[in-house]
Amino acid sequence: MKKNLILLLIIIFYIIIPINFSYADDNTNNNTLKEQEEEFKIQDFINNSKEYTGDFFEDIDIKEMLDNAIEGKVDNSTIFKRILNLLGKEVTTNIKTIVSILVIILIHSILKSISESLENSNISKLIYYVQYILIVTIIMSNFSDIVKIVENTASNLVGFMNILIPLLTTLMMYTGSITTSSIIEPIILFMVNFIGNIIQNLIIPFVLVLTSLVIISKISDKVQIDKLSKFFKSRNSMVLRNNFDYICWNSIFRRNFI
Amino acid sequence: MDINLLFKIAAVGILVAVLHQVLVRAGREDQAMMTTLAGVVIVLTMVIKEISGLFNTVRTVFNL
Amino acid sequence: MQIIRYIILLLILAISSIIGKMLSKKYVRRLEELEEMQNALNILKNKIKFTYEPIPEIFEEISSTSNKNIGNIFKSAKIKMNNSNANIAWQESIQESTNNLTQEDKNVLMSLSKLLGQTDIEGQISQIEITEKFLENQIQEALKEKQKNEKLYLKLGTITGLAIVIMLC
Amino acid sequence: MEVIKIIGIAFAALIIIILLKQYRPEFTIYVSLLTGIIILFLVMDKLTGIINLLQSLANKTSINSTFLTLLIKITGIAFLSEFAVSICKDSGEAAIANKIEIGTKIIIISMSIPIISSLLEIILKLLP
Repeated sequence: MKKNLILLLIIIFYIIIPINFSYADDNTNNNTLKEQEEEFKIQDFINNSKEYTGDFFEDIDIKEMLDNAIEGKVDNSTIFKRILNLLGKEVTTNIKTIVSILVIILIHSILKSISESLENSNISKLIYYVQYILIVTIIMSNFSDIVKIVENTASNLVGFMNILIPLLTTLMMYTGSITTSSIIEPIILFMVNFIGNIIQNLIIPFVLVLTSLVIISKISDKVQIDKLSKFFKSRNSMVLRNNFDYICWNSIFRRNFI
Repeated sequence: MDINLLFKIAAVGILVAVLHQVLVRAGREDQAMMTTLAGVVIVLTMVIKEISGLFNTVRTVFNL
Repeated sequence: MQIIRYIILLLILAISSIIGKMLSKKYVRRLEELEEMQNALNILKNKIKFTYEPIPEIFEEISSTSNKNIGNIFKSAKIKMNNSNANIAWQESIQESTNNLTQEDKNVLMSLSKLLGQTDIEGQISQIEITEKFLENQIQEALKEKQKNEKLYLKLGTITGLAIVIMLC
Repeated sequence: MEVIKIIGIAFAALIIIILLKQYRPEFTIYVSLLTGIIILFLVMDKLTGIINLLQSLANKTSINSTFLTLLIKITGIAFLSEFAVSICKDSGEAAIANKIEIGTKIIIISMSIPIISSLLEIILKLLP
């Protein structure tokens, strides 16, 4: 009976204290913030980020958002709204492509049904080829701009990370976990750069080659390219999976045991 | 442009056949040959008119 | 409108079958005239042998007894005899006559005219018998042709009429 | 309803062909040709309906219409050539049928060259 009483006390005590703690030194916080700001040159970080995120967050100023975040009242509703309609822009383009693909397939099936009825097979086979090529051209045109988008997002990310990491580590340094930051800092930097580069100039071209191979293999079943394309595909996915494991292993393992 | 065209061709065919038979029995082979040829030519012109009609419609339909 | 078309089509059919009938009739009439001519020559022979009448009178009687075409030949021959000799008159009358005899028949008949007025009775009689013999052959040939062609032209007429009708409607 | 008409015509033609076969064999080709034409005429307006549907669908989406018109042209050509080929095969002239087939195939390929070239273009554009 006595033991769980003490337990209860601890829990209550535990809930009360953090609340008043935050209220207590509210005003002293501001000036320390200002000093830190000049010291860590947060300013150039903000300018940099603005350059990247300029077109996405027109109406939200990063700096003002950052100050709010520091004071603790983060109003992320505007961000969500922005993200949503950003998402919307992307989704609408995708939906349009999907719809056009659907229409193509519909037309293709109708024409195929007409041409299939032709008794001699080779003319209908020919028509199938032409229609297949047509569908591929249209889909590929969409695919190529998607790949373009992926490419420059990757490069943006890598650039963005390069800027962010030193800032983060220095902040960690000052908040006391010197050892962890000193050890993690090189690894993370290396990792980010390494993986970013891998993705940019290894995997994306790989994907491109792979897709073209797949197209060509689909054209005529007699051509043996599809085995090759399957091989490429498996290699590709394997590489991506390794990267993913590498990142997870590093971040998780490092944090718990070092 | 309908079934009666079909019957017309059948009728011409049969008539030409009968005519051929009659002429042959009457001993005039050459004239019999001539009438068959004439019959064939007449039917041919009729059918060609129909074929050209078909080709035109198909051309307009598929805007070839 | 439809009825008029059908009437016209029926008309065409009727006309073509009539043409067919006429063509086939031609053969029949040719045979009859040849036989008629044969009788007339027979009468001529008998009259010359027994009655010693001059040829114009005999032609007159024959023309009155025999039927239209043959009669005309003899009548026109008699008239022509007034201003020219019998030979020429006979030939002209045969050529001009409108009848169904073919050219061969006319040639046979014209061979008769050669001796008509010149030789004595026996010569003329033998001449007439020769032409009758020729005429006999003509008749046989005409008979054969009639059998062959008469039905043919009849059918031909109706069938072509039918074909034309079908073609048009 | 339309189907009954087509079947009716086909049967009538069949009977006529059988009838004509012993008298005049060469007329059978005409009759089969003509029935083909009559039946195609019956179906033709349905076909125009389908093609207009396709065209309106294509206009809605962003597909450029040259491809679609090309496709419809190709089906048209195949349609006609198949008509001729089956007639030739029917009358026993397999050689001619083959020639028609080859001819149409070449024409179709020559017409679809722009498509193939555009495909290659896109693939090349894709490759890095």
